[in-house]
Amino acid sequence: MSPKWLSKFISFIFMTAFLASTLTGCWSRREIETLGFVTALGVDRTEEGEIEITVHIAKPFAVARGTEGGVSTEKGFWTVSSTGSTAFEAMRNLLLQSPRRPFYAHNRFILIGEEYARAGVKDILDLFARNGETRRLARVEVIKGSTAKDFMQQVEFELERLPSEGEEGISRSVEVGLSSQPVECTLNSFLQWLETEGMEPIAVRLELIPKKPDAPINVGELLREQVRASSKHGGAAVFKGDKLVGWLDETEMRGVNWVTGKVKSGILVIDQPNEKGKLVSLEILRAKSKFQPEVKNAQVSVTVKIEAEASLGEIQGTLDPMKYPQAWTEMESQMAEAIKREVMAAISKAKELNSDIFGFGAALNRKQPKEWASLKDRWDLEFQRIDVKLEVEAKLRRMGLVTRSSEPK
Amino acid sequence: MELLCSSAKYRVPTQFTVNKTLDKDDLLMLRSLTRLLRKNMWAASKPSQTKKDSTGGPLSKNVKVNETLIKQSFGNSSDLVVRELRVGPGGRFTVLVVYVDGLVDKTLISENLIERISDQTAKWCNPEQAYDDLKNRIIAVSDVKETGDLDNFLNHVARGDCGLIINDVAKALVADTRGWAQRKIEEPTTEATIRGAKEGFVETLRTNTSLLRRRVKHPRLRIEEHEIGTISKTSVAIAYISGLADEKVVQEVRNRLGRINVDSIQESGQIEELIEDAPFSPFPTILRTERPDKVAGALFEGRIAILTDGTPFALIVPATFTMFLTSPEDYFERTFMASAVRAIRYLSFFTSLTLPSLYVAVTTFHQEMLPTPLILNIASQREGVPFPAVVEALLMEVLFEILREAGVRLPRIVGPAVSIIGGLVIGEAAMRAGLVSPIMVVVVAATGIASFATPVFSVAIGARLLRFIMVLLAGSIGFFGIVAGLFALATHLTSLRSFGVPFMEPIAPAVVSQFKDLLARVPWWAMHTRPALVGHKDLVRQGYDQKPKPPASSGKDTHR
Amino acid sequence: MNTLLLILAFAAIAAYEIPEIIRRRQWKELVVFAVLLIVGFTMSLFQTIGVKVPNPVKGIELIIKKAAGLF
Amino acid sequence: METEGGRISGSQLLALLVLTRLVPVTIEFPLVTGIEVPQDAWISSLVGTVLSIPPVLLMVHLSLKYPDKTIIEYSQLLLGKFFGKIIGFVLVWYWLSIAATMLRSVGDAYTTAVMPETPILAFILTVGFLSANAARTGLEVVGRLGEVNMLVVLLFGFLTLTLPYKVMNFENLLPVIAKGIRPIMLPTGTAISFFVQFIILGMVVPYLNNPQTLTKSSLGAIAISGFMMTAFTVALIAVFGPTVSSLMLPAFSLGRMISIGEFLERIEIIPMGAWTITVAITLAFFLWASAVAIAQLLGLRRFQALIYPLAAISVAFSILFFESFLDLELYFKEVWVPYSLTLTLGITIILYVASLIRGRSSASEKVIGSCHRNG
Repeated sequence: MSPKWLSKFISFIFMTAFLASTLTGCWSRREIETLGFVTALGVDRTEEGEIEITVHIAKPFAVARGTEGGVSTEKGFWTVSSTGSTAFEAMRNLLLQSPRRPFYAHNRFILIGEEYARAGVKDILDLFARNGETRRLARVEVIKGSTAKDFMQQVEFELERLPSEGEEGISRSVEVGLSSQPVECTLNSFLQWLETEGMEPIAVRLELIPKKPDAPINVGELLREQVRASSKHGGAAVFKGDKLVGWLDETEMRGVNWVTGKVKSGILVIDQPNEKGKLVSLEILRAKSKFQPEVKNAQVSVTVKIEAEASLGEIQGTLDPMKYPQAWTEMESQMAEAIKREVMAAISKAKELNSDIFGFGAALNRKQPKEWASLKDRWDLEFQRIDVKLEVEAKLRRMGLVTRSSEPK
Repeated sequence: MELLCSSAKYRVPTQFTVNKTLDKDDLLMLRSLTRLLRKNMWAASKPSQTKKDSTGGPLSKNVKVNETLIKQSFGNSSDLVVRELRVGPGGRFTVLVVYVDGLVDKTLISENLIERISDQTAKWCNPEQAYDDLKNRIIAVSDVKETGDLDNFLNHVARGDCGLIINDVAKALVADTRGWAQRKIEEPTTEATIRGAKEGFVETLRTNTSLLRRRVKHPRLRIEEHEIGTISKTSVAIAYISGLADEKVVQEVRNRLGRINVDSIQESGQIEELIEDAPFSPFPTILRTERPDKVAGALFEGRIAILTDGTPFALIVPATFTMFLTSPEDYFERTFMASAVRAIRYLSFFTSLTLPSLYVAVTTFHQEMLPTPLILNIASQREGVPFPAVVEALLMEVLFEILREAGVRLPRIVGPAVSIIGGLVIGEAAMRAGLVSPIMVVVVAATGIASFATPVFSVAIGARLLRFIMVLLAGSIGFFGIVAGLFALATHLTSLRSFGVPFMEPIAPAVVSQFKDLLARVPWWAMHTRPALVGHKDLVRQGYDQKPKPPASSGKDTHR
Repeated sequence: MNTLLLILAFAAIAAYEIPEIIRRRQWKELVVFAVLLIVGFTMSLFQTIGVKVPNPVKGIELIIKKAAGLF
Repeated sequence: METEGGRISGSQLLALLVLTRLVPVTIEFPLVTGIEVPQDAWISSLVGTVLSIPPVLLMVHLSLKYPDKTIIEYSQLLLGKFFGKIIGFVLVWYWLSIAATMLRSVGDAYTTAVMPETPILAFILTVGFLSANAARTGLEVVGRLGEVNMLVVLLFGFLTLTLPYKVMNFENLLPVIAKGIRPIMLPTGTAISFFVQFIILGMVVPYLNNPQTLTKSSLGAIAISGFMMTAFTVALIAVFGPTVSSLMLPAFSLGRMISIGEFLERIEIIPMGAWTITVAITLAFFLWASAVAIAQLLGLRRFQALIYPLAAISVAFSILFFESFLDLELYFKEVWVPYSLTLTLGITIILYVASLIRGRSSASEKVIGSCHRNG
């Protein structure tokens, strides 16, 4: 061996030994089967004032399609809670109970109990924004009338093995089909709203629907057949700063979405023009809206322009729009009225809660930063007396596959 | 200088046409002259080599002495035939016919040599005249040379020429009577294509050069033949198209071949290892192929081929990385398909290099990357597997390599059986036994198949080796390890050169004009230029504006 | 352990470069190489065994703050 | 004998300069500026890009006056042996300190976001080793690596920019310059301060295939990296709104926001990998420059031998300089801008003035110089 190769060889051996000893430490290694995949996480405060974390940990062997092909009847997840004086400590304390290290990267829901939310959520959200493992795109949802722990211990869906999947599914269809819940209500947007001037955060409202209210709750041995409760999405939790101040119901929430232009679809129910006491359902096909705040003579006014298109979805009683074209225009104006009602309901609720969830202030800031600078300190007052002008243009475009409803002979 | 080179024995024997008789002194003088003139001129002039070989000296006038010398030199080998013919008026002349049985065409010898010598020698009177007559008239073989040197004579005989010695003349004639059993020209087994020529090189150099010559019918195709190996004396030919190939690179090839000092060359692989630029690289910097069309294509780009007697594998230099992922078919298939297939090849090369390591990295470090249902699926499959993912991956990869090796080495009939048993039974059983997870089996199988999609196997072998390193890196530090490995690999590959041409040539350094033949293969009418760094001698390949168009007067006129 | 690894790493660098330099008889290079390597080694060694070394960045910071104070 | 035998093309230089510039952009730009009005960060990056053209052109002009000399050589020619060498050593220090800073940011980025349990040295050492390895093979290979990887990096950069389109809200960019020019001045300075790293092109000029491409390459690099920086800032503001100023690793966080149809999720590690490659190449470039500079300062014939010791020193520096990630960020925020700006601009201006004086005092200087160069 010539000296050239010898020196290279020796240094190669040294280098390999060095790199091998530094690199094969396997510090951050976590084998996939040693992880407990957290699919939902709830936050409450115990009576002692400690923070209580509840998690759903998926059971991979029960959820995934096994090699045998059969679907097990086992429950697909495990609900476990732990406490600590901070949220991080509580999360770490889960290690005392869970044989698998809880892994939060797949957690898509941050559920907050009503009580906790009323006291302010900023502190808990800091943890999720700071940690590299958690998702910034996790949804922030607030549970109405219950603690997150109760909710998570009871909730289950017949159609999905994991409650998180069920919630995800409902959430998506509510967003797309009903437009009655906040869109993009993630940790990221929540934090943005929190920091944006002239805008208050909202979050998805969750409610438990008990199935058998009298049945005792046996944690841990729930089988698929014994589904206790499911949940209801829709509506919104309204914050002022980081504190929960109240709730919007589904209609009010759609009112907010009308203003912010996030309505995708939904059903509007109006009176049947031809027959008293009968109703017509309209399906919203397309909606466009924009709002323009303006300051004039120390009076803030907002012009909201909404254009909506709908199709006839259902007619009660007898009505043939082919024969009574005036009914068509009447339905259009009724539709505009319905939209206006929803928007006004939302605005009056927002004013009642004194929370600018529409972002009128932020829009004013974008448009007239100077005026905003003078207004922003008393925005709470200004928001109360804000003047909203609504311009709704409603159009009925289609009537479905039949023209008139069937008439009994 | 040209004359000097050719008159010494450096040139191809078949072109050896010198009328002057050369004795040993002449040769020595020439040799030293040559050495002086062309220091790096090649091969056989190596002093040690010639000295070791010199057993004889000049041929003797005495036939008996010659016969004994020849027989001694061959150590009475049983395949050496020394036939003594007594011819001429009254059998006054003795003609020795010397050949090696099995290397010669016996019909040729008996019909064109022995028969004619026996029949037509009646008028011979003295040895000198007999010798001339023999040389000029009687021997009915196209290629006849004469030599006065015993060594030279023996070398010719050992190569299948037939030697003729006449009494009282200190010279001998060697007639080219080579002919031996050889494999038919068949479709290459290692580089099959669907479209394109179906012939491949065989083990005989002459046939191979003829295959080339048939594809490049131009006098500018140069085939220089050299002899390498002090004992094996293997013929090695350099083929290039003069005017296209860079003369400097050709000279470099000559030099490197000239530096070779080994006793035997059995396969071009040995030559490859002896002349390549980066002996310790996992990737070859010389392309080997058994397809004449591939070699011809390379010649047209200005590259140089090295053909070796005794193997169907030719070497092409300078080689670039992209050539290893190119199949001749790419140039014959329709351009879109060819480009798509090429993209698939690049993808599969990358897959075969990194897929197992990506699996390991994702499952042990970056579980957040996969969608939740998939990660739960993988987790449930890993349930109960006793090894960490990295061990699992290494285990399966090693098992797979063993299977592949077993499948290749076994007889054709048994091979598939082994693959089936190995693939199905062991894989399935290992899965059921809970040793490995099903998804690991999928990963390994996909990797294996991807590695088969490389047209040139030698580069796939490089990826095969590196895959293990990548798995280890991924297992120790995750995706960062993979990135580090890829970066080190990229550094290595970009620093490689093959005969002066950067190995990663059209990619790094980026040669924009050559992107036409990188990922996408543009239609032939758009391939105006040769690769810039290889074929810079004559860059323009073809005429411009060759895009086919329908005739100008199309439409109804043509239907008349 | 860490010190050992450190020595190993620097020994690898030395074993890799020095024979090449010596073969080329580049004595000046050898001196510079050795000086740089020793500087690197001492700095790393001080950090591994925990000797406090003045931080040049703090120096720069100080200079900049002083300079900013002048204006 | 030449210390470096390789030659690089204009496009390779462009790639190297772009990568050099992209390193701070892709990992810490809006944060390090300490901007008060986050939604205006993109303006300062745009203005910074434009404002950095004159100083860079000055560097280019200066280098082109001595197209076959490195900045180390011509500074000695212009200022005399002693002062020239001082400037040379200052530059070596500058490059090594940049190398150390980059190493540290790789380590900190990985340990913060991806693998908190792994010691930072594992990352620093690996990247240091990789780039020393590349730098040792010479400028040619570094240039080629840059060329190839620039495409990869730009591709991933572009994907990172565009894939989170779902969560982007461009209203966040408004109002423009609501609080006046003052708050965006410091960030603009930061943006310029990263461009003046281009002084490294003074090392490259003699090794260019065609020195005339220098102007084009530098301007192209400014354009590409300026565009990337601005686009990144815009995307970041659109995605994160006012919270952008609180993000530790903004571009990395952008990667975390990617979520496409239940299929691609949180692929932050891939842009992170591309960024690591960028750092490795840039680091190789700086190591190469420092090694060649030292070789030329001390009259050595081979720079290769110096690469590994210099890499070891920058690894040691990277640990020594900063105690925590906070230190690193504060360094960028408070020290880096005046430090980098005064150093590079100061050197450039001094040399340029010297060259003007020299040029006037003896018109024959150039002839003598060129003879000397050829010798």
